[in-house]
Amino acid sequence: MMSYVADFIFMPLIAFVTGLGLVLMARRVRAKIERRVGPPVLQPIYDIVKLYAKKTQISHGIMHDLSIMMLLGGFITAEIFLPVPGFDGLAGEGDLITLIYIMMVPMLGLALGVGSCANPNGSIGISRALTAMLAYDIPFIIAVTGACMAYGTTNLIEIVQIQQAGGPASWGAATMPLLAFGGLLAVHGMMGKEPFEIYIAPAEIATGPMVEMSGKYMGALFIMQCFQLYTIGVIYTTLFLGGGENWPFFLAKVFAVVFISVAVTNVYGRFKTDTMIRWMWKWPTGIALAGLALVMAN
Amino acid sequence: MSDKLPVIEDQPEICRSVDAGERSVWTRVMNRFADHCRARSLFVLHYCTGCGAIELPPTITSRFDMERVGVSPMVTPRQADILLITGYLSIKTLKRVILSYEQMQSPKYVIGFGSCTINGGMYWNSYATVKRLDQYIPADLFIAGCMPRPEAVQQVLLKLMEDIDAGKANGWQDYYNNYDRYLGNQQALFGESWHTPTDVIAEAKHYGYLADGTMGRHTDLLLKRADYALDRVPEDYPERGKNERRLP
Amino acid sequence: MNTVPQIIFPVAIPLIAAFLLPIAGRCHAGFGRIFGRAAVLVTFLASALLAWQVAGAGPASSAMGGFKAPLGIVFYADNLAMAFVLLLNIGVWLFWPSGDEDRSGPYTLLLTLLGGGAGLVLSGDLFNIFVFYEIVAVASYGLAASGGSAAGFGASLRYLLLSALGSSLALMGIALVYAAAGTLNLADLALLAPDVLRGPPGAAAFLLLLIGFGVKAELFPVNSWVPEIYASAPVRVTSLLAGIVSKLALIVILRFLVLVFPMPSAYGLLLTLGILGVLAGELAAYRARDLNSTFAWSSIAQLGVIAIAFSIPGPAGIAAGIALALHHAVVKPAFFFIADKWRGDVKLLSGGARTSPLVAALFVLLSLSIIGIPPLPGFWAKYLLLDAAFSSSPAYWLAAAVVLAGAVVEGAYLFRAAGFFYGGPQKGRGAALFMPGELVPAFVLGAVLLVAMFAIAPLGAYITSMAVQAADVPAIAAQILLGGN
Amino acid sequence: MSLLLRRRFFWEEIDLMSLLDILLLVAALLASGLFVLGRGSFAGWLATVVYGLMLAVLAIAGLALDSGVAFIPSAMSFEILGRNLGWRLDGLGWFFALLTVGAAFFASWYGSGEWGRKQKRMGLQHALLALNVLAMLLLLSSGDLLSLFIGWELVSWAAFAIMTQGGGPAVAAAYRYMIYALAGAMAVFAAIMLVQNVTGGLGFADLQTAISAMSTAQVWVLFILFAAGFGVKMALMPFHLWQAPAYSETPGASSAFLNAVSARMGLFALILVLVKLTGLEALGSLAIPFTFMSAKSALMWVAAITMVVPTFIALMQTDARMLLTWHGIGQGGYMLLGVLVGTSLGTAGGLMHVFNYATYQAALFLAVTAVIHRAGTSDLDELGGLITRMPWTYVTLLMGIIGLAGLPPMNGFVSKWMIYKSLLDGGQPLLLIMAFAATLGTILSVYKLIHNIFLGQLRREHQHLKEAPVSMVLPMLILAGIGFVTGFMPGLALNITDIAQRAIGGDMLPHHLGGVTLATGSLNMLWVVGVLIGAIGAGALIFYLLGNRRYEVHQFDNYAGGHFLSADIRYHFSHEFYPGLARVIGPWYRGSIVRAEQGIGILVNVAGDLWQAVFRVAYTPLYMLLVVVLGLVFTGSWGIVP
Amino acid sequence: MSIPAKLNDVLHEMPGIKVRMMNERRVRVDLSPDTLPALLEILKGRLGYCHLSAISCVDWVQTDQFELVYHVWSHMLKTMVSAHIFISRQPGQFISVYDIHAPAGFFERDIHEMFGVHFEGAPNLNKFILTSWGGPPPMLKSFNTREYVEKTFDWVQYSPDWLKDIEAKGGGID
Repeated sequence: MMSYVADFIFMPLIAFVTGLGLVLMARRVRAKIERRVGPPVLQPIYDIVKLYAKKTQISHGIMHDLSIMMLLGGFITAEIFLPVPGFDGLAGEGDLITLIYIMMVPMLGLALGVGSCANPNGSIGISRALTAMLAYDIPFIIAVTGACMAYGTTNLIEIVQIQQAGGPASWGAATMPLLAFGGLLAVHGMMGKEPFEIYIAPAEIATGPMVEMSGKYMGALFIMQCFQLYTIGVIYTTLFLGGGENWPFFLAKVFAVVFISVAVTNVYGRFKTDTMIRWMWKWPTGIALAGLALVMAN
Repeated sequence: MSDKLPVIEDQPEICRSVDAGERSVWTRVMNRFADHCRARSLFVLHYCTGCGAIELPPTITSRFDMERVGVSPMVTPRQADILLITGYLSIKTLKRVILSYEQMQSPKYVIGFGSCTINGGMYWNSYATVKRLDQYIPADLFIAGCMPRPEAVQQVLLKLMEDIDAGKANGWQDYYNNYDRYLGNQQALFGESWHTPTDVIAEAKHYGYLADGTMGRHTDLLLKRADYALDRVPEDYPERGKNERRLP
Repeated sequence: MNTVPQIIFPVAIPLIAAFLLPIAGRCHAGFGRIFGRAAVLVTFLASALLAWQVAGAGPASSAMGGFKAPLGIVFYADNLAMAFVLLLNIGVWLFWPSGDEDRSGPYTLLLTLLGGGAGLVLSGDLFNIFVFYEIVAVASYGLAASGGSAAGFGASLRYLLLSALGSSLALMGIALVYAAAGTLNLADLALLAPDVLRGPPGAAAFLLLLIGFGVKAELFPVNSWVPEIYASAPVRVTSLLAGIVSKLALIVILRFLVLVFPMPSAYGLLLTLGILGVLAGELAAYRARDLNSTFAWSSIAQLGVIAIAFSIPGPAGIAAGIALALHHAVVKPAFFFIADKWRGDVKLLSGGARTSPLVAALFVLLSLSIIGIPPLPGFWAKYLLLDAAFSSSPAYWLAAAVVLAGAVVEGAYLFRAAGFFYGGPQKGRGAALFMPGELVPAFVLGAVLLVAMFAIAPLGAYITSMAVQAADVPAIAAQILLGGN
Repeated sequence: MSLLLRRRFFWEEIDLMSLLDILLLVAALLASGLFVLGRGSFAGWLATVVYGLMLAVLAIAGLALDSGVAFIPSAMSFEILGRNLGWRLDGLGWFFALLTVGAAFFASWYGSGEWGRKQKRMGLQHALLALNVLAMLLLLSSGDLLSLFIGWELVSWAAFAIMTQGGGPAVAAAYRYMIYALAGAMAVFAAIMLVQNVTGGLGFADLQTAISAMSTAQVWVLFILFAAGFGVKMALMPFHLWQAPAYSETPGASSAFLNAVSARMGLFALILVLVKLTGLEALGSLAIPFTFMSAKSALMWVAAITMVVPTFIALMQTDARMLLTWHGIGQGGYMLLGVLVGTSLGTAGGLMHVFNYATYQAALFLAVTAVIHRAGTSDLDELGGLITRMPWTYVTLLMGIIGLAGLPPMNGFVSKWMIYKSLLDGGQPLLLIMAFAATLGTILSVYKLIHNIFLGQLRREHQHLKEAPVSMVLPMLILAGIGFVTGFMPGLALNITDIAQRAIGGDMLPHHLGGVTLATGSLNMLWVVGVLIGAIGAGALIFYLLGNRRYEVHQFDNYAGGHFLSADIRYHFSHEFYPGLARVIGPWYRGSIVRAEQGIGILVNVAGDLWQAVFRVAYTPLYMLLVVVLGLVFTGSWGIVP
Repeated sequence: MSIPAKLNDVLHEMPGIKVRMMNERRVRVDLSPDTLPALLEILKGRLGYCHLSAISCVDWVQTDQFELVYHVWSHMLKTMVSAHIFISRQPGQFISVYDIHAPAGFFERDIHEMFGVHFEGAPNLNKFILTSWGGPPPMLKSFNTREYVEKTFDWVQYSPDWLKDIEAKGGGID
């Protein structure tokens, strides 16, 4: 039991710090694309501290507060089950399927909290967010199934060891290119970036779920964004890019995954919900299914 | 009619309001750090009330890029810190402005763009526009000019950041401390039955900003009429008149 | 078992009583009714005595006047025959018209029906069977018309025409058999049949006999009279005809099949008619709108099922047929009694369960039994049928499938009606209220059904032994030929 | 089997023979007793206490079964028409009996509270519930095929009786159910007779010998008849139309019972006949020509489709009860899929899903009935914002939907995880993807359920609603609590499914209190749920320590683009909750199966008219002549053919 | 530039009408109030003047009259006819032309709110823009906005020293 205490404390912190870096990178890349200077280095921290330092905190009921706790709790649990170089955490106790389900707990928590705010914009935002989840999770699951079929196990530690056994040649992306590419498109959807940002559409539904979030509630959502980018990046790296041999190489891969998505996002407009579903169920699903067929063939 | 107010010279310099009792070093350090962060992360509410809204895009996009200093636009009053009143305010728009102001989370700051918010501007003699913004909601800073250029907007934001850093931008406390005065002016304009869904007095009580100016003659009117309970809707709720019928 | 004079009594007593009744009736009005009931009681006692003897000492037979086989009239009584004679007596007693009309007409006809029916089942001679069949037919025309309504007259006239044509065909069949075999005694025929009636003439003879006797047994092509008669005849006559008399005709056909025409084409023919009967009955009943015609069609279907059962060679088929016949004889009359009071479109009967809950409960009990729901006897009868069907050739598997599908359709229309009784709102005049007296026979039959539920094992054993006895051709032949002194 | 008592003491003295008899006797006495004195209000409480006793008897029986006894025989056996009928309770039957009596316990407890006093004929409902339990116990403890069929008929007719208690529309739904059930029963009857035709007997052993003795064509017919017959009750895909209206029209408490357990009788029979007696290898060997599918994989695909399609139909429902019953059909697909995978993990997953489903579906239905009891309607477009008025019902519904959606803290997740893992290890990726799509569909529709009822704007007419009475809230919470406890410590439920799995045969699943540790990836719910609760605690710490004190505002202090919100505007977003999804999958709902069902109905009507027309022929002589000529031709031809 | 022929002879059919060509695409017509609906009817029916672009009102306080101007466009002749009528200020009554041109409903409601002219038969003359205005119709010349503003609002007496010396030199606002 004691050996885990270090993991419990450090893994979420590492995730938070890396997350801040990822958010900063995202805003800087957006600024550079718009020929702007971009925010200072500590801007994400300033935002979060300012939100937590708000003098008045508006709440819409006990469920609104509980959802914030579920949000942070869910992601902290997800971080603990994500193996990173140096810390294996509880990856042995719960495998990849458990991790995918634990990532749904914060989404459900957010949905319940926004629902209890009794704001129509929030409800429409959550309905679109859940529809988007349905859209991007199917190609993602096909990619994950294919990967697990190829590796023969769902224990994340073993998956990382299998990929590191033969160096970059035995990486998921190398052995299963189609699955990796399908997975990447799905992961782009999971991050809620521009083409698939229908549920935070500021112009239409006033930032959807975040409409009644203010002060420390909004701060928690900013933290969630950091955790979300980090978690998705690490899952993709673990599955297809050979996981973390050492920290610098691992961080480079995670930043690379998020960079691809962030670079793409600022060039696109926003898909409508049904266009998004049709796109997600056509291209990434098709590619992933082809990859799955290949995996099942041999 | 509303009683005439004595002429007030410039806003006196209010030194940073000391919280109740002597505070420990820890809270002072934390407050100092909080003010530091508040100054560097400001969310501007996209509230384009008048003709000045066109000045905002250049200040935020690549030419003047306010994100360098941490200012970024936000959609709803809940998440915003700065409320920009860009130009003239008709009486109907002022109702929405007051509603949005009260929905904002304090510490919140109001910046009045252009002379319309200072003294009426070119609509000074119109029956439909409001002449002085700071009578109805506490305005921290004004920018003179009949629509100031983005450089002026940039300067006012930097000035606001200095005030926040120094802990001086406390207009929002004034709204709590002297709510009765503000409410009196508002009721003078909109009528006795005027009230917003936000219960400012309860909020002030909750966070300890009750001063002698908070409750008064006008708030008694408010408490009599406004029923924040859910089932009763006051008859003459703004724009909720019975004759609101669509053309056949 | 040696010749027993009592074998004649079940036939003789009712006929004599039928003859004396008008005379007795003339000298004292009420006397006719009491005399009739007394006669039936006496016949019942005689047949019970005979049945007890037959059960004890095995089948009895006697040649009238000592004439030997080819010429004489032979009576043959075994358990199967005696069972149905007893059933007929009980039926006539139960459905004895309770009305106060003092005309002696219906009573005499009933007594002739009783005598003729007993004779039909007991006689061992082909022509003798034909004669008693005519007596029964004539009695049933009269009874069917005794309702006194114009529709009743019209229906019974058409029924008479159909039945007469059928009888003439049966006569042609008997002539064919006589021409081929030279004798009309069933036992003789049983011995001669394998070589004489093998070819097409045998098949043609069987067809003619089948159609002739099929009219009364409600077999498929010739049962178009059923809906009209049962709709217009008085309820007691309907239940008598539907419940018991049609079974007697089927027993006769069974005798032919077992003794005279044991060839596959005969079994095939009866099977096809049975399947078509089931299909016709069930689907038509599904479309029927009022209760009475629903039960008329359903009796056609049930008779089709019994025909299928009898068409299965071997004692298993016969046992299933007997079980189904007895069960139908108990259930169908009760149904008709309910239909008698609840006339008109089923939709108008909504709320029946509120006016008379007991009758609705009886209706549900009877429906459950006729569909074949386990604890009730209907299920065991159907179980015997399926047991027999599935253990013989695949053609019978198709028949079993049709019977099961028929059960589903049966459930559909019976519970559609039950749905109106229980679920429908009380609109229109709703179902009429039952007077206590009117439903005594129905509740008696319901009670019989419930009692039978617990006595399945002994009943089953008795029926299977009766079937084995009926299927044992050489023993029958020996009994009739040797014992008939 | 570490947890349950290991020491052998009192149950050895009790003569095992009488355990099953006690159970059946008590059930029969309760059913008849309630029919007689059902009027009194104490009838409900009496029934609840008796169900408690029956649970105790079953627990003792469980102890016996767990320590190696093959089955618990019963003195009751008959010899009818040359066949003997016997009753005995084996592990599989015991598992389902436990669920049945448990569900009845909670249903009657709920019914005897204030909800029951408001019903018209609650006494009759209690009696019919007891009748249902008796029928199910008879089915579950059947010793041979004939008693299995008798039990099957009794169960379907008892369910029919309890369904008609709902009044007008319920009777119509029950009538439709009855036709499906009758068709299914007749198919099973034919199958049993087929077995008897081959082997001459009707015992379970005869079925096994029959399978080996039969030709493949006959085995195919037997498989289809059994699968279709039992599939009707389990609402497998083509025969599923009756279940949703029938189970949602039944009055509250009994519909919770029906939903939790009644459809699982079909699964029991399927497992008993197809998995235990014929065995999965035999099913696997039945290859469909020209395809690499076998009978087993065909049934698995039917189960998979039954998982996905009803879930997305549930998504489009606007009535809370219909939504839940459509999910019931979907979850049935999960259980069957788990059992059919064949590995011990899959079977354990399938059986545990039966247990989990019973707990959270009953809790969900009791919660929705509480909402109907208070708000008067279960239409999702008429409700909203009840969280402030009915918090405990909200908690139950929340735990229920987390279980139904299969998310970590609740037990639904464990069984779904085991089914997914077995599908992954069993090499069935497409089925896994369909299972996951069904889970996503469930998450979407359950959120719509809880959002439209409890979250969002509270309507003016629901201002003065009170929480449901204690007699209704307590059973709900206990059921949800069971769901959480078995989710936190799945070992408890796995011990129970062990007994059932041992009865089915095949290898046992090594498991511990927290879950399963396998070479290819393990699950330890003690850690998963423990860390989740710890992390939520950390989130709470961050929430309460860091920011300023929270200030609760009423629902009209809300951002609406500068508009002044008030009670007379209805701005709750609930009608057609997923418009984007509806635009994409809307056209896929063509209701083809509904039209097929109507087609059969029309066919029967037309055939009926045809036959009636045949009988209205008036001119008899010509008709008779025609018949004779036809007959002669028929016999003539038959005669020639030897 | 002359009035299109068709328009010219139609206009001259009307008694007591004064026609003047303002520019090549705009004709001014002056007529008595009670003949206006007839004119609009004819213009719309025969010449395609189906687009009523505006009704404007001028408050002649000296002659105590309101001047109502109906601007009607024809896409066929591509010209605009402005019909000017004068009604007396006291009763401020006129008939509504809503049944001829539907947009008139809004224009009449606006004029009613701003000038107080009552149009019989107008579908809806409720408060239109100034929903919370309690005072007299504000656009009337008789309404002194300056005095109202002075009475309702007050000013920042902002007099920094740089302004004082400007006023000293005779500049400043008033």
